[in-house]
Amino acid sequence: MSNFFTTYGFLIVSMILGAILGLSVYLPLMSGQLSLASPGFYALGGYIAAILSTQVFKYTGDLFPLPFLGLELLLTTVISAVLAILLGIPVLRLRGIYLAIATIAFVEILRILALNLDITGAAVGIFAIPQPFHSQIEYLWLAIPLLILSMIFLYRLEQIRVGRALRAIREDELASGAMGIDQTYYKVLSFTLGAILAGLVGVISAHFLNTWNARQGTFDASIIFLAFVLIGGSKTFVGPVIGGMILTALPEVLRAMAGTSGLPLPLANFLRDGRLIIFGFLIVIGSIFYPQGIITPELLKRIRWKKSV
Amino acid sequence: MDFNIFLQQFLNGLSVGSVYAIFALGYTLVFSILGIINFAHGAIFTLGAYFVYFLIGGASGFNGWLSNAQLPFSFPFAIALLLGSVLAGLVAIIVERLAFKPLRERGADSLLTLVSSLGAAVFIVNLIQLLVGAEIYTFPDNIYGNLPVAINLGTVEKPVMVRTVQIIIFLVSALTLAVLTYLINSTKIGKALQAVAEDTTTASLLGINPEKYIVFTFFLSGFLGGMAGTLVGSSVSIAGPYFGITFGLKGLGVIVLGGLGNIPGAVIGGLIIGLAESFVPTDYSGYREAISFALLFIMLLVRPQGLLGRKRIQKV
Amino acid sequence: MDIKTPLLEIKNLYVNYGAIQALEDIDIVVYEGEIVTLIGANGAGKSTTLRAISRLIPPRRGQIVYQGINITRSRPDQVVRLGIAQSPEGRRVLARQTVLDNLKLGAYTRSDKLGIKSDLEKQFIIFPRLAERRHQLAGTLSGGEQQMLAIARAVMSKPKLLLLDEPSLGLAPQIVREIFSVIRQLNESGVTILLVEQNATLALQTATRGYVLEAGKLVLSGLASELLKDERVKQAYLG
Amino acid sequence: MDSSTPKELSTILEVKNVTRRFGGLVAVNAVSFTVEEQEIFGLIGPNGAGKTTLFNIITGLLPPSQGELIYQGESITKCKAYQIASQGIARTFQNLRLFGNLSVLENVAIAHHIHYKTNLLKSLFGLPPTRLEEEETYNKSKELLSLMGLIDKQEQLARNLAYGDQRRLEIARALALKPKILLLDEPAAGMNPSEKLALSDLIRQIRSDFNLTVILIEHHVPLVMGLCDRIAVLDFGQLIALGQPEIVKNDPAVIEAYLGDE
Amino acid sequence: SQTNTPTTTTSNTQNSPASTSEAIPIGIAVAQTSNVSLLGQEQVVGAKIAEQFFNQKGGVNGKPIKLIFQDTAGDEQGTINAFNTLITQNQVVGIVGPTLSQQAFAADPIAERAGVPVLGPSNTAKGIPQIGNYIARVSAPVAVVAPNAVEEALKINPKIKKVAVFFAQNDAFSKSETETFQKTIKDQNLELVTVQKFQTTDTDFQTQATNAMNLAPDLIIISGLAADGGNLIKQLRELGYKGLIIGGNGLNTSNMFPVCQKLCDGVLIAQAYSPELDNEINKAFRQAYLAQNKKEPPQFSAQAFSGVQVFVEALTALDKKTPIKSLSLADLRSKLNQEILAGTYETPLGKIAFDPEGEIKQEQFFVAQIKVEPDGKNTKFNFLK
Ligand SMILES: Nc1ncnc2c1ncn2[C@@H]1O[C@H](COP(=O)(O)OP(=O)(O)OP(=O)(O)O)[C@@H](O)[C@H]1O
Ligand SMILES: Nc1ncnc2c1ncn2[C@@H]1O[C@H](COP(=O)(O)OP(=O)(O)OP(=O)(O)O)[C@@H](O)[C@H]1O
Ligand SMILES: [Mg+2]
Ligand SMILES: [Mg+2]
Repeated sequence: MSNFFTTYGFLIVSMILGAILGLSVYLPLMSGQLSLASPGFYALGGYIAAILSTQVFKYTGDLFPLPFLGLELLLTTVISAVLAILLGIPVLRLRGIYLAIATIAFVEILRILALNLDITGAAVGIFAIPQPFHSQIEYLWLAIPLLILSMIFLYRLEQIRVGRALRAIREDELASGAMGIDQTYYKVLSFTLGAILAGLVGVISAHFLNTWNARQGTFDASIIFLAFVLIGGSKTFVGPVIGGMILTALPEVLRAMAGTSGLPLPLANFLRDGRLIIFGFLIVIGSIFYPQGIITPELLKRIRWKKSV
Repeated sequence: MDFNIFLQQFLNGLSVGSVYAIFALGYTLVFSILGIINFAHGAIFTLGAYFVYFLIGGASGFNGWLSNAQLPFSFPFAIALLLGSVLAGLVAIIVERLAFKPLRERGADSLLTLVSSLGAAVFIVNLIQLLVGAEIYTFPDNIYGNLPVAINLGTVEKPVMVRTVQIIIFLVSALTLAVLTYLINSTKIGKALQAVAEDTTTASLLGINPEKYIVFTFFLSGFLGGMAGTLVGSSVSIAGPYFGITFGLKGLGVIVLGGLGNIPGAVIGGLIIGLAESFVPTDYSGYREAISFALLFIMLLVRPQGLLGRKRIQKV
Repeated sequence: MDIKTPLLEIKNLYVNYGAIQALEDIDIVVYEGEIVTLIGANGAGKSTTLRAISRLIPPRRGQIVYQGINITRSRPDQVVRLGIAQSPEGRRVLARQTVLDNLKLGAYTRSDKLGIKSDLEKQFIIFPRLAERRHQLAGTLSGGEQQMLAIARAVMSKPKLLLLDEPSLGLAPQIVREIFSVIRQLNESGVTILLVEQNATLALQTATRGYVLEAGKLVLSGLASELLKDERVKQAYLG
Repeated sequence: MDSSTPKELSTILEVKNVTRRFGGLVAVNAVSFTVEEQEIFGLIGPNGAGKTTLFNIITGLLPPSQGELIYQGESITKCKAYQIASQGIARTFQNLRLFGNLSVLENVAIAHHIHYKTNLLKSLFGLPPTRLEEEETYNKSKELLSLMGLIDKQEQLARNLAYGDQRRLEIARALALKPKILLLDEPAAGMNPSEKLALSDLIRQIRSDFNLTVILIEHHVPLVMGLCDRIAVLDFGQLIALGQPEIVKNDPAVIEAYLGDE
Repeated sequence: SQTNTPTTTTSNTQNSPASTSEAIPIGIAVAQTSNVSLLGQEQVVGAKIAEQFFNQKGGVNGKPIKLIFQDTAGDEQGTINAFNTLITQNQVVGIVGPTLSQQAFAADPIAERAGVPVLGPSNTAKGIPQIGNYIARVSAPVAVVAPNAVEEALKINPKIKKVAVFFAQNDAFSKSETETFQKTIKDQNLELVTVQKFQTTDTDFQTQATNAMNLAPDLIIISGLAADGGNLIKQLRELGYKGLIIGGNGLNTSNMFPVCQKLCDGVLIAQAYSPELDNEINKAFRQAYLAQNKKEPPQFSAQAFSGVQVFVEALTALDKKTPIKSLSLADLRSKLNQEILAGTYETPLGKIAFDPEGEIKQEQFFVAQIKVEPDGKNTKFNFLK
């Protein structure tokens, strides 16, 4: 078992972080805003943590003190929120694919900045980021509470007035205005909450990955995060959580499958060399068979109903 | 600025821009009909270049399952270009049938096609890698016959050089633009395409078979993509399976700048970004990449419909 | 007029939306040269019937036969080519195209340039409003203007059978009268018409025969003049 | 508004010289009228006369090119749509704008939104007052659905309703805002004559039960004439007549432009 | 044909149970997919040649080695996953990898914590061996390789004054290398007229090229990778640049030849490896490579080969002192690490050893000039140094 955790500890934590990143894309999507800015805030959070922990905080001892980590999280929350509001107010007037592209542009501009600035370590990035834990699996102490808190938050959010307002905007922005809903306020709200979540995951990831550079949080990531939500299901928060976990684990599951002994040789070869071919294929298949995502509100209802019977 | 230098940079901008434009034409075409971005376009662009490479008799390298393979026959470049582009068009149709049509029929969130087309792109790119490796493939330098590699538009002392391949790319984009514009604006096919673009159900009530037009659009887009991939590949070589994917992101910028789904917009957008990049001061060359995105960002805030796009009216 | 040849026959038609049964065992015959009207309360299944004929939704059971051809499995565009046009519920004009382009697209299946041109002029004479607005984007038309466009567009395909889903919806009273006279004219010029209409009085005054739908089932049918006098119809639909 | 001060004027809405152009087209041309509290005010006119455009201006979806709107003594010309809605002006849409992928019940519940102001944090923690609020929201929504005869369909997605039912749902949703003015854009379109009669009774009932003012666009002349206290007639954007139904009905200009002679 | 496929050969060994119980597992974690795989694939080839070569020579005192490949897929997450799998599941004694420095910064600390020796085959950025005791590299840091080329250029053309520098700003390796080049230019009292940045994904360099050419440089130095570097050279030449060009270590691959073809002629390349190096092992390596791939072995293959070689020889030495069988895996790994750092190795890269931190001590560096035969077909490196 301990062997399992050392091999897959990293993956398990990655899956949880993937789930949270899924939520960070899901939040703006609740109000119909297809924002792909999450990787940008993720990168930002990572840089904040990397810079603070390698250049600002001084500490003695073997492990990076958790209070410092808390400080990084706090600071990232504030910076992400401020940036998200400043960015959100002009950008969220855009709709659909236009918004998506504007946010991609934002992410790219951040990336180029990181490549050109000294403080971000240019292409090499920042390395030797200190560790708050002895082993990777212990990062669960951070990741799980963050996931659970976000899930409770979203669970409640979907039940209440605010959630309904977000859904109304998603359905028909114009009509929602005529129903007295202040679209700008709610759109910026959901965008900001998503940005904060992404930033927080960035902080954890920077420590978790030992290093941070401009390859973290790029355009590819934007689309992968979006896939978390859409394949998982974009109508309930459970969707992105499941989607984030499955899609993060998928390439590694394929790796493990390729390693199982007793497979016929060509198949084993294909599983290994064609890992990403299969990944691509599964994404297409997943989209076809779960056009509404794997988890839908109806499915949840059915499950709940079965339980209560 | 010295006029010759200015002219040189201007021509550079046009030539870089025409590469963006030729990529973006097929990209924006699909958007104009289905209102969705086809992320697999970059992969089909790449694939077209590989097809033509093999059709003119090229051999594969050593790093793939098809190591050291070669077709038993070969075609002249012009014919290979045509055939390769047709093959790319057929692949585009397959992508449409597998990754787009089922979603359309099942009434999926249209965003999901972003994801499924990305899946198709991942699939194609990695299949290429598995088969022919990540090596760089290059077209022989005699494919354009005896044309000089570059033409001097200036004097001997003050040269203004333009690479011939780039001129070809520029001309082909201009020609493609003209043909597409005519097709869409002045023919019955174009009108029907626009009807399909707006509402497939209504189109079918008018006797239009939307599926036929969607397939046609994908074929055309794949054909143009394949051709573009070959031409660009002949200019800068096929730098591995990710070759076309790297254009995808900037291509997105290009088509939004010009106006999403707007055919001339794709060309104008490409040229503008090319020009803007070529006039970045030397000291800021590190920020060149950011230029297209900064332009795009500002454009979206000021005029979201793009330079040539028409504002979407919404009557209540 | 020979009204003995059935142009359209709907036999034993069932249509479902998921679990909801919208039509149950519907049998309708439309003879060549008739105006047949379909009336019924909200949600009775009138629009569903027209959608099924245009093949916009697949029937669960039953048959639709047009001019002796079974079109139950055809595609919508094939149905149009066979000569069935529909002016649908909700108008569905192509919002981003001009009035003129909408009308031209109505004639998509035709290739007689001259005929198209003269038909276009005819529409503009019937609906002068559309002539005025021929270069306006259809999406910016007023509700009634869109309704006129939807009807004119359906007529542009020169159909043998015209399906009209509430053509009077949202039209000013004067225009409603005009529309109904247009319907009669069209019919006289040889177009068979299947009319769904809330204004049951007017519909029954115009039609040869009528069918009454209730909750997805046919409850009554007969000559229009007789339905007009029927107590049940009077009470439920004529107000 | 301070309701304790005695109001002598019962004018609730004043449309002052409102004009709206689209390019060269003048869709609404210098229109002025006032609407009194608790009246049912009809707005009629030929197709394309500018009725819907005027509704859009009143509800803040379109800014007027010129002119002013006074609601309860204050100008709302510059207000955004959501502000106007939350001040008590609700509407239905001629080309239905329901939240199609949400259930019928949710469509109505959403409109209750503006009446509860517990903040995000409190409601997130599900404190008792919010629980109550939520319950109340759904109870009231169901009441409205029963009133409109849609209670059986509360679980269905709005877009799956038949056309006439969608119109009713539009009204229920607008009522949930507890408006002072209700703007109805062709509410009876797609209903048969007996349904129209029932609707007209319902509108009267709503007016007295909810104490509200109704402005109504409708092409069904008997309904308008029987229901409205006063009627304004638009033609080519201009106000060509205003007054009690009998007067308007017999106005030659109105007959010429709209009614035609039967 | 199938046998040429690098990936097939491993699976042969990996899946045949006969060798599994016996063979000593060594991990290879390089980028076999993603756009880094152009480099990773060369490393796979080099490592496989090593596996075959040393097993034929009797492996580790009779025991064969078995290479286990785990794809790092070009990103940090993938690399960490590959390392984790190798360390705990495949139970390797040590790892050769990863391909890029950025990924080394992510994954090496994992191996360090687990006490598994790592040899970086191509990680040239500053700070890699300093990650920890278990981390060493067989790739010389750029700072050592680069200056040689500038000296050679000055020998060819002593009149060089103005230098233009190009580098790929999104590539860690190129970024470090250009700093060394720029420092060398200063040290040699040359004038640095411009620094032009580009991205490894760029294909069109006309703007940068003409920008630089307007300043009339006598020498252009490029730090980039094969495709972009090749295109840059090609476009410089096509646009009429006549002066000398120095390519950095990233251009040290025959992968570049197809890109610039004839126009590669005359380019100087700083190298950490030369196919012409005259020692037994390199001859054997070169021969094997040529037989399989019909072209000269690139540096990345040679370095991967050397990485495996270091493991094999250190294991052999260790086994002689304490039989490997008698050691627990943890002991084996830590003893092996000491043994690696202590030894000297005669490799295709020449004689190499390590300093106590794990930095490579390489004796020979090379500068080659690319020579293209007039027919434009045959291209090779001519070694100047
Ligand atoms: N897309 C759909 N999904 C589910 N149910 C639907 C759908 N469309 C219609 N229905 C249901 O089918 C039944 C018949 O609807 P239809 O639109 O045919 O009625 P109709 O007679 O045209 O009514 P109206 O006069 O209001 O237009 C209704 O109960 C409606 O709720
Ligand atoms: N966005 C717009 N752009 C251009 N013209 C417009 C726009 N919106 C409305 N119009 C025009 O303004 C006029 C008034 O439209 P409006 O929708 O107000 O008419 P209406 O009185 O509601 O008619 P109906 O009874 O047919 O619904 C129409 O002729 C319409 O074509
Ligand atoms: Mg209907
Ligand atoms: Mg209207």
